[in-house]
Amino acid sequence: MSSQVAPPRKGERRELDRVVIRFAGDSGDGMQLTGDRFTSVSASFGNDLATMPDFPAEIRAPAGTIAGVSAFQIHFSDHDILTPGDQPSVLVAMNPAALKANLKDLTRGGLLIVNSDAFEDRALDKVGYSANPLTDGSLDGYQVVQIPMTSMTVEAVKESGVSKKEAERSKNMLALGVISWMYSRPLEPTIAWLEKKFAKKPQIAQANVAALKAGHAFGETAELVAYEVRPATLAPGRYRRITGNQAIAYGLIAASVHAKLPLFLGSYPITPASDILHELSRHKNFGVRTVQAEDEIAAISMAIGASFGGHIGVTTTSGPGLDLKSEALGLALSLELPLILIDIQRGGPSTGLPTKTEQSDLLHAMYGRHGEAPLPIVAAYSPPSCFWAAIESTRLALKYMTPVILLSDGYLANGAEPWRIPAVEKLPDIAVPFASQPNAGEDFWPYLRDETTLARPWAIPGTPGLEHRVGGLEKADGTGNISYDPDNHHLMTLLRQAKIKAIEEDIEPLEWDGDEEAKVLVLGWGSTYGAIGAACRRLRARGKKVARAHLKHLNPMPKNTGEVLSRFETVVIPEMNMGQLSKLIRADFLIDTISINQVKGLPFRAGDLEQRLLELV
Amino acid sequence: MSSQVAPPRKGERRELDRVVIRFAGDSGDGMQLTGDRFTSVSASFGNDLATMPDFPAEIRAPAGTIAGVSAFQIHFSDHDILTPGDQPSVLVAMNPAALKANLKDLTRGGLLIVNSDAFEDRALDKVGYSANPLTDGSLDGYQVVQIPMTSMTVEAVKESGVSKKEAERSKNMLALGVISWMYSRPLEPTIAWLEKKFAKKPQIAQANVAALKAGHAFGETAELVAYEVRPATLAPGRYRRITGNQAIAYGLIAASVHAKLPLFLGSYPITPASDILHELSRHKNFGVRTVQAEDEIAAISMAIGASFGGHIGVTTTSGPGLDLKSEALGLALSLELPLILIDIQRGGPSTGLPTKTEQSDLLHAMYGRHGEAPLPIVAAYSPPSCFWAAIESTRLALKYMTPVILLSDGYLANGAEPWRIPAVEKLPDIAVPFASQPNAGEDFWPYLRDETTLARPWAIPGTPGLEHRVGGLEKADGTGNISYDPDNHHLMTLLRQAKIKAIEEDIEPLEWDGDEEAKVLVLGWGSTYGAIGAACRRLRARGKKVARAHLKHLNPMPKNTGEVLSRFETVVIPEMNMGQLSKLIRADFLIDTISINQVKGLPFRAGDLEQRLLELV
Amino acid sequence: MTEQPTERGITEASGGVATLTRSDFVSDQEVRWCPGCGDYAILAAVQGVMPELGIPREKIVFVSGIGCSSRFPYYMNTYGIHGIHGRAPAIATGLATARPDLQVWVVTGDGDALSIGGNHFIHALRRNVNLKILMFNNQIYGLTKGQYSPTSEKGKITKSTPFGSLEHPFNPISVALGAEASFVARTLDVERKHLPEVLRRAAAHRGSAFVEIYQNCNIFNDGAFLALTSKEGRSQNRIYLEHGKPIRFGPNDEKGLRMTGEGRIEIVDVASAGEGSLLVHDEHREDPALAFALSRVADGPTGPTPLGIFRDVQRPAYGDGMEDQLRRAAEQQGPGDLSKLLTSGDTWEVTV
Amino acid sequence: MTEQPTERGITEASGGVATLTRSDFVSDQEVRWCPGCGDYAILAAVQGVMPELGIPREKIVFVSGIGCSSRFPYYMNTYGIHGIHGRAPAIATGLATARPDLQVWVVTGDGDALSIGGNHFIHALRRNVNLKILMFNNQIYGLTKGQYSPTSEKGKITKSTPFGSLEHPFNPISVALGAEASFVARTLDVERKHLPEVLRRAAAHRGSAFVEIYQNCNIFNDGAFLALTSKEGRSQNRIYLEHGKPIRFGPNDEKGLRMTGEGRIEIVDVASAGEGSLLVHDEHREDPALAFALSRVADGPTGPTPLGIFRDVQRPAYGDGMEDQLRRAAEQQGPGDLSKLLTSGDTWEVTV
Ligand SMILES: Cc1ncc(C[n+]2csc(CCOP(=O)(O)OP(=O)(O)O)c2C)c(N)n1
Ligand SMILES: Cc1ncc(C[n+]2csc(CCOP(=O)(O)OP(=O)(O)O)c2C)c(N)n1
Ligand code: SF4
Ligand code: SF4
Ligand SMILES: [Mg+2]
Ligand SMILES: [Mg+2]
Repeated sequence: MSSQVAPPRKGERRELDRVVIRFAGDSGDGMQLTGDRFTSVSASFGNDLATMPDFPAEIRAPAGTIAGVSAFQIHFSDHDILTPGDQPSVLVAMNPAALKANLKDLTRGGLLIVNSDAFEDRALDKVGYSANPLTDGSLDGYQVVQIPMTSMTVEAVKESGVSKKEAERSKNMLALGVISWMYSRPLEPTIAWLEKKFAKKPQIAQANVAALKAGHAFGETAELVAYEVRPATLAPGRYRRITGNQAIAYGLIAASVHAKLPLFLGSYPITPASDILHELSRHKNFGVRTVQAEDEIAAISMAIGASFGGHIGVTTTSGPGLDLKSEALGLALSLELPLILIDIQRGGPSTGLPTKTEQSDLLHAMYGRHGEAPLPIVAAYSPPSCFWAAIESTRLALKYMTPVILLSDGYLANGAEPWRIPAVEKLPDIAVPFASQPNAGEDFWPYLRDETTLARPWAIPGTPGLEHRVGGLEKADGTGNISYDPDNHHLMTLLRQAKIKAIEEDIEPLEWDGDEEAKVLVLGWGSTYGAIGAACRRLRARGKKVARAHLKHLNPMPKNTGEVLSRFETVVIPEMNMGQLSKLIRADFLIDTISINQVKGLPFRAGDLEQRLLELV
Repeated sequence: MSSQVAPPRKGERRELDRVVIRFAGDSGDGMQLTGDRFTSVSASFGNDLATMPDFPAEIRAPAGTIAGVSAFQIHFSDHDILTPGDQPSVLVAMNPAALKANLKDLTRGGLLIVNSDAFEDRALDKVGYSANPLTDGSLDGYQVVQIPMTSMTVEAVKESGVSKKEAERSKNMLALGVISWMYSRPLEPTIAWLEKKFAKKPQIAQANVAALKAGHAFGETAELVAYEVRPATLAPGRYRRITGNQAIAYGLIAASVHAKLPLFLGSYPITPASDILHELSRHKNFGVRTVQAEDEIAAISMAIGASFGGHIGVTTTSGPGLDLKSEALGLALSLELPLILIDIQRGGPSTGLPTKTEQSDLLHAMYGRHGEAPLPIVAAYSPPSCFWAAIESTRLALKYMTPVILLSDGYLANGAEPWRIPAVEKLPDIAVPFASQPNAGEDFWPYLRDETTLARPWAIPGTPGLEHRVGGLEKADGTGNISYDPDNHHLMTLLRQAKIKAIEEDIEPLEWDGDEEAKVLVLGWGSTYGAIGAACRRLRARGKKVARAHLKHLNPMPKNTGEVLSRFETVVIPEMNMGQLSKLIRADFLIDTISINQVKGLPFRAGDLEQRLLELV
Repeated sequence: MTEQPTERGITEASGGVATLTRSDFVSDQEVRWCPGCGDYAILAAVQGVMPELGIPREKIVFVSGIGCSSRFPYYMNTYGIHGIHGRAPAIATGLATARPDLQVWVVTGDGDALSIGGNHFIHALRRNVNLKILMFNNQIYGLTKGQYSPTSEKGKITKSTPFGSLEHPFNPISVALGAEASFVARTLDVERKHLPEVLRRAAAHRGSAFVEIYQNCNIFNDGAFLALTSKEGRSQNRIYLEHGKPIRFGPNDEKGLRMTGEGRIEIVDVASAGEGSLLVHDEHREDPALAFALSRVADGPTGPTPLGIFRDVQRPAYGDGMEDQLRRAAEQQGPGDLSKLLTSGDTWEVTV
Repeated sequence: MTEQPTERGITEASGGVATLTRSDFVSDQEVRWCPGCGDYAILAAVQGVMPELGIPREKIVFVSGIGCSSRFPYYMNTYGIHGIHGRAPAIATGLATARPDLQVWVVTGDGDALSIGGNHFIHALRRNVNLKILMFNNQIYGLTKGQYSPTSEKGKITKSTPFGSLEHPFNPISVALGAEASFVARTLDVERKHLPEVLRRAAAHRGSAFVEIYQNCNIFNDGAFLALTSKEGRSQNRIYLEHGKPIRFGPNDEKGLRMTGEGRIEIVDVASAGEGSLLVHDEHREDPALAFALSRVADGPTGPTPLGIFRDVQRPAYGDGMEDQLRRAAEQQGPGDLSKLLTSGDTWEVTV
């Protein structure tokens, strides 16, 4: 791995094609912000990149403890990359806890930058270091750069006249300055950003800027090795970074605009889905209504009410909330109203690992309702793809008058990647007409279906002459009146199923890439997209023949899925669960799939996947 | 079919091997009671039999309407039978609505006994008869026996001195009297029963007895054909009739007695599960605690609390309630506490067809929880088998410290069959020990598992020294402390799965019967047991070679399932859903199963199944 | 698209209110309640009041949960949703918040509203969502054939409590007041005048209007309200609350209610106590304490029981506040501009 | 099976109550709340009171839902269940009903108890299940990092309400009283004496004891209770309710509460109004109207706010009633006989 650097000679300048840096410190040390600033600069500089925050568990742990460590990892390069990187080649550790929690991930021989001031005895004890790792030789395998960040910062920000406490809080900027120098990043954007952010507190701004510059100067005077990572050649256009949750919120707003329908979100806060509620509640000028409901059942019920009223009803949640929405989801399905249920998957079962990622809600999404209750399932596969997934889910919901489940997960939700901002006018027009007049002679039949889509008409309150009642009891085909007729129930069951199945005609076919002669197909869905891609790339680099395909629609699957799978001798399915997609593929296509399962609350490492796949190709 | 009787000559006596009678009338006409009395007498007479009530939808419809018709069907014979019969060969219709609603089912040439008094114009109009079917020749294809039941009854009960209204209400007894004569049933048991029931109202008793006798006398004097159906040769022993819901209640009480643990039911009323709550709440002298909770979530949560306290926690429900219990079920699974969730399946999705039967909750039971959350699933297959299912579910829950789902359905719940009462001392001892002392040196580790069952110890409050906390967050293997460790989460996921999988070693293997050389296996689960059995029997009678097997454990399936299935070229799976067991079999065994699906809210008719299977064998 | 949805996605209604009659609100569905059920009278009253409201049919929606009472929407020739058990207030909250131009009615039962639906019920009241909530209280689960409900008296023998219920019942008026309800009333299915009048008042209230309607279930709980419906009881036990009037009742108004210095309401003989000492009803009292005290005059409909409007105060309706925020946001930030949104924050250009 | 479960399936406890100390109730788990969180003080108070109760550790169970507050059970060296969000009262109801020999405590938050858990909360109170319910009210969702809760003041700016919340908050004391609670109290996390005293009273109450504890979330809602905790506020705004005493407050008890003839409670100057006119607190008043009126003296902790026990009346606890029915059933029908049960009703013999 090119990021595996040999100990460099002083003053030397090296070129790298990619670097993985992890900033780690106490929850209070501002590591997320530090990483964010560095990412921003690298992005504008033109590198491709992917980032992954690693928050501590929901509740703040006491300062200086392992549980309290907060980290941010960025992978940037001169070519397109797919993941935030397996192992950092550079680790910035602001205290002993951060070192202890993250050292195991640092590549051997990697660069380790530590805040030596933080390594006094009490801090060491707190995390069970009997001896000081900076002096006991246990770090010999790495290039260690010790910087007394705290004291240097305090020194540097004197003029600003901020309190000592305030001063020390700027040490993350000092660390950023050092790294900026090492990777030849300009300071200006960050300085501008700081001055804007602390416009009201010029002292604070001044202090942070001073710390930033001090770090940069230190790098220069201490003659740390400087590296260069050239810009990547990305498709031309305007870019921004975006997280999965932000992309979902923007996608929903875009869908609302392009459907010419107002957006209504009913949601109950839950990690890691809450940020979608937070983001959407900020855009009231788009006519977006957000209600923080009393619970998940109310949240989806409210969305159903809004959909009946002609709005795009949306509800967002995570695992436990998905459980609670099951019954109301069945109602939406029986009422045949458009609804988008967004599930940001997290570690289960039960409360599980709320802040960690997993893909274990797929079969629940497929079958987690009583009765025969099929609905479309769309899965995002990268942070930016969440934008597409939101629009696609809305398109299907409106066109087929059905609830749709959009699956994302904790990794996509919080991870960020550069996103080429689409031209608004290029976005699809997904508007559908409301019913405006009787469709059965004088009468209006709410369940008289469209021949092609099998969708029922959407007649909203306020439309004279179309007054009608809908409910969860079985309905007579056409009239929609309550019906206990056995044959009608069978027919309606078939119709509800046929309506969803027919969607396979209306979605992109499954694409695969790789060597024509490849015997092995690596099939994935959701957030494993990047890791699978990177692993396959490495296998090809090793001269192995392998193909890969990624499902973006889980129900129905693209029409050509069976045909694609049948081209290969072996279908390998890596999943962050115990093999849920495998179950579906096996049942539908009778293929003896090979599963690669990891249920650790963490995304696959491309390297691990590469190793696992090596045994198979 | 022997029940296909040719028009008989007066005074003649005929022998039949089986008869299917349907009593149909208005909700107020007491048809359920009439059928029940006839069943009771036939049972004591020694016939084998199966019955099926057909209630109107939940809400009472106005008198005399189709929606208000209530019917009861009994199939009795001189040999063992498996279903309540496809089509009645005898139909008793108390009014025009009953005739209109049920005539289509009567076998051609069948016997039709009508209450001619009820066929006046208003009643005919109400159900849209333009002409009187008794006179317009539309019934020519049947043997019609017209009896002015209402007036005859009023006449007959004069002495008793009851009001005219009361008198008319006895006409169901007159009908029973007629049928009793035709099928040579003694009146004494019913007379005794009436006198007991109305001990406090001798007049009413007298009236009913008079009506009964009058009906019997009418049969004789009118020289209706009399039939005889000999007793069946059943295994010796004491018998009773039992419905599925009653059998579940008794099974739970038996399990409680044989586990030496008190039973706790948390339930919220829902059709068709409510009767289990009703039945269990009557047996407080067994120490059975029943709580009618505020909703389904509370109901299962209460059961979890009781299980933590050392009781057998049970919760009963139907589809919509199963949805609501998903999240708490996941908690029970994560806490690894014993719990029995009983789902009486009904027509879905959503509110669906509350009073009708269906098998469409299987996949929901398998996968209807977020995260990787496997648990055992047991399925009853006949009304009496519900007794076994309840004990078996409890055995697994206690031995493996896991929630278990027991699946029954509306047909089993209300259907009744003779049940050979088991000897109490022959029932299995399913007691398990509570933890009583530390298991890790000085300490107690709530997740230190038993090597063989992988069950965790059950330490209940009140046990000194074993104080411990459990919760829904991921737990460290052994200690049970909260753990965010990635490898531990993977390990715990594997352990939870392995624990359930291992149960395959501890359940009866899958049995199959039929011809050694059969190429086709008919595989079923749940309430299709009788219909599949009858259909296969008929196929064999036609000289066809066919085998059948029935799954009583759906998860895990018996260890030999794959081996059994592999013996056959074709596996056909009839289900009252769109192919849910098929999905499981296909995924697990990669067998291209053939599905026979019916989603009509009604059980399969053996005859229909026979026809469908004929195309395949 | 034959008809363009307006900004708010609502095809404009004809608006013009042709004068309607009762029959305009009768749907074509066969009514399916037991003969003699109190629900019939309530249906008739509601259908009778509708035309007076001057709201076009298409702007009215009835939302219900599950239960006998919840079949109600099928019989109203308006828009309607027969929802799932207990969730009607939540479904209606979404609809009323999305569509403040509609008049949304919720029809529910004592089990639907107070058992499984209790949480949505109290939150709808707290938020003061613009809903008219009619709770048919028959003190039993009718549709599931007769189990006790949260309003059934303690000791009640039902299918699920053969030895008698152990549960202390809710007083629905007290629950609503404890949940910050802005309009709270009680009436009776058999009240030919009072019931429609209360419905009118509820319809006129902007915000959540809760109406408890005692309803006789003649099949599973017949006579539950005899203390108020028997010839004797009617005159003895109905206490009509009238705003601004001293609270009197009895065949000849000879009895009255008085508030003691310890804040206890007692029944007094007007003659001896003197009319001046009687409690004067005040529907509009900000503080709900008086209404609450009145709700405790009768723990159940077994003796003298207040009927009428306990409380009617103004508080911004939830949906209106939402409209307000949307309008102000649009004014301050300008109407939403999608490309401006997508390009907000740090962006950079990549050129070839 | 080393130890036979007794009839009721409960391995008999040592019973003998060795005198315990605070440390006996401290578990080995590292406490994981933000430094400065009010939860620490409550934990200390509870651990401090436990030994006084004379109940062996193994007979005590703490049940919680989800939230910062709900981590509580992990820190108590007793039996404990960290449940799911909002369901603690239901889980605890099952446990307390199955095991009336235990003392069951519920620890919950304002979101856990009043938002998602509202229905179970009001039903537990109505049934009077033998539970001690401690609700840590920080008027915010702490664990999910700062959204408003059902007790947050209207207009509150949070992550989910950047333009201010539109929701009128619950008054938890009023909700509890409207739900028929038999014991209702309020105290403060920083109350070193009052908090433990209220806990003792709750522990002594057989039935549902609800205690609202104002708790400061210094990360997401710091200072929410300043009106009661600031040096100034402490003396001006804490109204201590004491049974049988006229209700007075203020630095020198110069202010008091008086009940008007219209059932309104007003704050008066004692000197001018005269002590005799003051409202005398009565915890044991059957009718909850007085307690309710007191709960309305302060809509939120922003001005003079009553603290202490609003209500404490006796009503049979749900679980005890259940035991009763079981005992009587066993007496009347005799202990359950399985084969008698199975052979009940119509049976017949088949012989060969
Ligand atoms: C989730 C769910 N649980 C339970 C039921 C069964 N159920 C239907 S209505 C009802 C209670 C009806 O009582 P109430 O609300 O008082 O209405 P009523 O029939 O008395 O008018 C119940 C328990 C259901 N349909 N759905
Ligand atoms: C079913 C479900 N929905 C949502 C969540 C997310 N969640 C956890 S705690 C919480 C609210 C916490 O607020 P509160 O009850 O006031 O407790 P606090 O953290 O303030 O002590 C929420 C919304 C969850 N864990 N489970
Ligand atoms: S069961 Fe009772 S409430 Fe239901 S329709 Fe019949 S009478 Fe009315
Ligand atoms: S977030 Fe608030 S409530 Fe939660 S632990 Fe921190 S300070 Fe306490
Ligand atoms: Mg009711
Ligand atoms: Mg809180």
